Amino acid sequence: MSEANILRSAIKAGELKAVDVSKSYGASHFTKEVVSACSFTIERGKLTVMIGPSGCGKSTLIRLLAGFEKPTTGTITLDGEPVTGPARDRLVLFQETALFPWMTTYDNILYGPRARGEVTQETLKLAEFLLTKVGLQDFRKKYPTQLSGGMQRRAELARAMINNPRIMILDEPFRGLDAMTKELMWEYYSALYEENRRTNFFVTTDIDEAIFLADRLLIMSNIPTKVRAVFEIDLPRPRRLADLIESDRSNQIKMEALSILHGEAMKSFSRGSKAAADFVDAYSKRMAKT
Amino acid sequence: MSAMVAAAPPLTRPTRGAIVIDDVVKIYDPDGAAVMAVDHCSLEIEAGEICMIVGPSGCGKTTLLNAIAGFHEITSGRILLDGEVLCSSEKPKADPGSDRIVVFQNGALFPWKTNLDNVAFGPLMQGQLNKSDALEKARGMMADAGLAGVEHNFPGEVSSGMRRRVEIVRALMNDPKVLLLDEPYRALDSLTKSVMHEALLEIYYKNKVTIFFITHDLEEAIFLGHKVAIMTTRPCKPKKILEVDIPHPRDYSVLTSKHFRELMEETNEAVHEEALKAFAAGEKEG
Amino acid sequence: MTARRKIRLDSVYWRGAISIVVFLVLWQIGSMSKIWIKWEAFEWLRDLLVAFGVKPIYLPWIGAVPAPTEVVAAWAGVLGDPGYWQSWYMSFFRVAAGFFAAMLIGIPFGLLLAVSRPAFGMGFPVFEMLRPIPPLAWVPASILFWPTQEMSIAFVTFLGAFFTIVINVVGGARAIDVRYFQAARSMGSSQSDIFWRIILPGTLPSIVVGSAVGMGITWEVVVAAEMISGGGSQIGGTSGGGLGFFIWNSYVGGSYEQIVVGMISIGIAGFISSELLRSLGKRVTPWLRLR
Amino acid sequence: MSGEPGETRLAESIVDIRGRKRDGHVQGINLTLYRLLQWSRSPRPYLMLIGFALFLGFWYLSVEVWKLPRFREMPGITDVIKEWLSPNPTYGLSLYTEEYYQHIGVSVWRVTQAFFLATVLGVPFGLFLGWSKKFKEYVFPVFETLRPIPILAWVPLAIVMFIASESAVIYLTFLASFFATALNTMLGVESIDESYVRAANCLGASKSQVFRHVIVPGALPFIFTGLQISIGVSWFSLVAAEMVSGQYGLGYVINTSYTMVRYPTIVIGMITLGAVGYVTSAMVRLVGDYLMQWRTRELALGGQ
Repeated sequence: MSEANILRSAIKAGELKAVDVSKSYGASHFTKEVVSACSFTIERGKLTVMIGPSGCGKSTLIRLLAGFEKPTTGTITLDGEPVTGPARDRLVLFQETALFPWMTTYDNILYGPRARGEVTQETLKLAEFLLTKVGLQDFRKKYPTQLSGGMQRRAELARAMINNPRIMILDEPFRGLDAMTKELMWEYYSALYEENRRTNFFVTTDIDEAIFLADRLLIMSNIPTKVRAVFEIDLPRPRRLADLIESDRSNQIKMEALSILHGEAMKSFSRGSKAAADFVDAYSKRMAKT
Repeated sequence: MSAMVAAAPPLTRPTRGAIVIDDVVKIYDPDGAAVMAVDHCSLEIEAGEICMIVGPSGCGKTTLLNAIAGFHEITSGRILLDGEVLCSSEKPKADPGSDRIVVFQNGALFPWKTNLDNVAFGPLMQGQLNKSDALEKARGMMADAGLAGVEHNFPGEVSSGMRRRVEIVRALMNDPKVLLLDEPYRALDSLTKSVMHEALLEIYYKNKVTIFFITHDLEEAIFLGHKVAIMTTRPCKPKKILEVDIPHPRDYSVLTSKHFRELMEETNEAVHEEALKAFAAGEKEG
Repeated sequence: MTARRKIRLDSVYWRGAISIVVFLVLWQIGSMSKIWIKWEAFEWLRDLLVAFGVKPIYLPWIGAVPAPTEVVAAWAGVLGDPGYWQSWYMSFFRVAAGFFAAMLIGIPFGLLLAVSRPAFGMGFPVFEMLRPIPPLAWVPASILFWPTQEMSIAFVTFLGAFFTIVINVVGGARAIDVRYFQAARSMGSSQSDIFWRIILPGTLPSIVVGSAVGMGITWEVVVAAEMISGGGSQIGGTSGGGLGFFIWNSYVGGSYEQIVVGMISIGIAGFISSELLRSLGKRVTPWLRLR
Repeated sequence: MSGEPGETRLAESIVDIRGRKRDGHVQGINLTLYRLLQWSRSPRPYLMLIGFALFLGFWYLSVEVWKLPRFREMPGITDVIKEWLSPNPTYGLSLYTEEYYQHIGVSVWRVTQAFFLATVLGVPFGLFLGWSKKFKEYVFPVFETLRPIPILAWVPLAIVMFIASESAVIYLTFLASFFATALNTMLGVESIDESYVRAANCLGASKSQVFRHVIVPGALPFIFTGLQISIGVSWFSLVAAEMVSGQYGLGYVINTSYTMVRYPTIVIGMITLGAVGYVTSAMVRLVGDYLMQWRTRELALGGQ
């Protein structure tokens, strides 16, 4: 059986459910609510994208889903079992790379299996397959600092996939990349998803990225964040950037989503200092037009 | 931001700030191995035009900018500003001056000066204005660009979007002929970026300065530019020049217009090709 | 190597050499001032010195220092004497003993403070209270406490390096980004995994920096301890040997040239040991080198 | 082991989404009050007390109660405290005696002179080392050959050079500080991002204006790191110098109280040295924070 089939057959895509989860920090009169009564489902085998103005509490939500922090109220379950802490079935790709700088690419990828003592012949073959899959076969001995931004992201994808998580969580992973590499990574990542159909939860502030990747789009409100709107993106797969630009359906979704997003972004601006009012001014002019 | 865009006077092109890049070559020799960064590049930018330079990372776009600004030498060829020779094979290094001001990628506002002192820095240094006049003018320009209220904060205390605008205002305080922008909005998230684009156009319509703008983002290039030069991967030279015939003043609705999408398709192919070449060559991030 | 580049490198080398030669020449002239200051051409200089209330027998400060030629002559003389090399060995031995003890105890202690919150809560404030006390202030207490003079010197050198190493290790370990722990934990690492494969390698660069600075301080302390215990002050018992004592002995014996010989020898010894440490540090952290 | 999520997140979320300060100073005071509240409720102060209790307890038990070998000869904690606090101490040195403050005064005055001299000479020297390549190429090699020589190896030569032992002590303390200050100032200048200098050139600043408005403020953080090290190092070499050739000062006190078998005074001298050293370096840090307002505010924003 080729490694690709081993990988595909081993995948047990999970379903992550959040039921009116909320999170606040601090104590006494200094509390600050970041997530309030937020409920949503990340369906099995679907690529769900969450979009919201930057600083609206998305990263806090990711830390709750990954189990690094506990919600103040509400529950999070993966395939029915409650999420108690970080585990291999929910792996996170952070905004900045978390490749271990002191390990070569190969050691980074094999970290998970080695940590759990599950290194078999098959794992090594899988590692080889993943290395070639992400195009880093002749960069195995390099250290992360010697790789470009795009390569680091792909190495991290390989490091996560070898642990075969039931759900992959990505927090604006392509944010630091330049626009061109970013677009290439979109196509690369969505092809990877289409091949394995693992449950993916992708967070971003870029509307084009969201529409290109998503089966289902969650639009989040301003801080304290909750689900403001849900869009089913019924664009055909496999998705190509060229057809995204032409298709009227995707542009129509984009305009609808943008109008809600601007509404939310405006709320976060209007509460700031005088200078923020000018941002609102710029937005209101645009809203008047579209 | 106070003047409504629609009411802005019809756009007249200024007579200064025309740049001619004539057959420029630049060869680096990091520890001996001669690397050609710019390969016989020729490009003409009219006075008051927004010229966008698009190319994959590490392809030598910044080298061109550094040559115009006078930070680096060129190996051969000429660069002219309004007909005067900035640099040529005889005088390989142009001398920096306040007629060509650079806005850097990671920003270069002096973190130890308040935003107001930063903006007033240029005229103060050149002794054009005394302290109180300079601060007065700076306060006016900052208010004009929607930055009233953050004069006495330090750059580290305001958002990155706002820092960008303070830096552009600092440049415009010296009434330059050319603004050289090196991927100024790269680190911003796309919602803030869309606001920055409008703010830049707003300032451009009021100050009529030539803009030499380096970016990776094709959409940003076509939305802002009169002219878009798509560069090859290293060594860089213009591969395709696109005249963007969308009338100014522009605003965000342009993005969803049919004509804009046609322009995107036309250039997307060329840009994609270069990106793949750079991607395959495993170029370390520029 | 293009020609332009080669000249660049040479000129940096030449400029360095010229500046050292000029320094030596000035030093030579200054030290010989005992002779030329008496010539009538420098009559004005003598009046000037008198005006400043300085006896015009030589230039102030530099005049008292032996000239480079005298130092070289003294050094040639000393090279044959086994006592000189013996003091090199003694000093190196003491530095090595104090330094490795500081590494053996300091690194685990630093990691313990960084890893366990209660240990940090209890240990760090006491550590911070003792740290400002200069190591040499411990000499009398150390001589009181330890039976032999050798052990008391080793203890003080140990202290010198210990505080620096611990501070760097604690700082390095606590500066490791929380993302690495989260990533490791979600891939199923146990606590010992996290210690050996995240905390330790993550702290390695700070350990290297801490040890380099610590090495410098051990040399400072050894020299002083040898001087003080070697009769540098009334505390002194028998001669402890070592370069510090060699210098003090030369001073007491009145041969000032040997003082400078001793000083340069210690300078070279210190330089060699920190170079050794730096190359070891590079080999231990390959990922830093390939920035 | 992960960072305290609550506190740093809170500092971020209190400050507006785009990093803008919410409503100025009122926020600052509440924040520090709040941090104090958090600190008192967390286990940290109690652990600290346990730590000190263990250390002092061990000292007391080992010397005075269990009388362990080697520890027996050491001065016990009770003798030290009794000596330190008694109006007429057996060995003439306590909080009430005038001589105690004389020694402190002499030591502090010597460190201040040396530190001031090292700063006035070291900072400009470091700035020029970092600013002009040629100057560095000529001067730095000599600087680097002298630096590895341990400061205390200079003691005999200093005594020979400076007939008066007072100036010998000052010279030694100065030397230690000078190397630390000059080196860190140079590193500071070299750490300044190239684009600041270029931006200043673009804006028409002349070479000297760039030096004043970019190089000096830009190097300030490193300069103060250097000054912190320098004050520490100056105490380090002052003690040794005073031990070998001083008539007054804390180093001299520690040294003579050993030879005159006044053991508790040794410990008093050590503790005083530690305290005075701590206070002087804290002062350097305060001056640094004051001069670098922009850094302190930036760090506060980041929740430090």
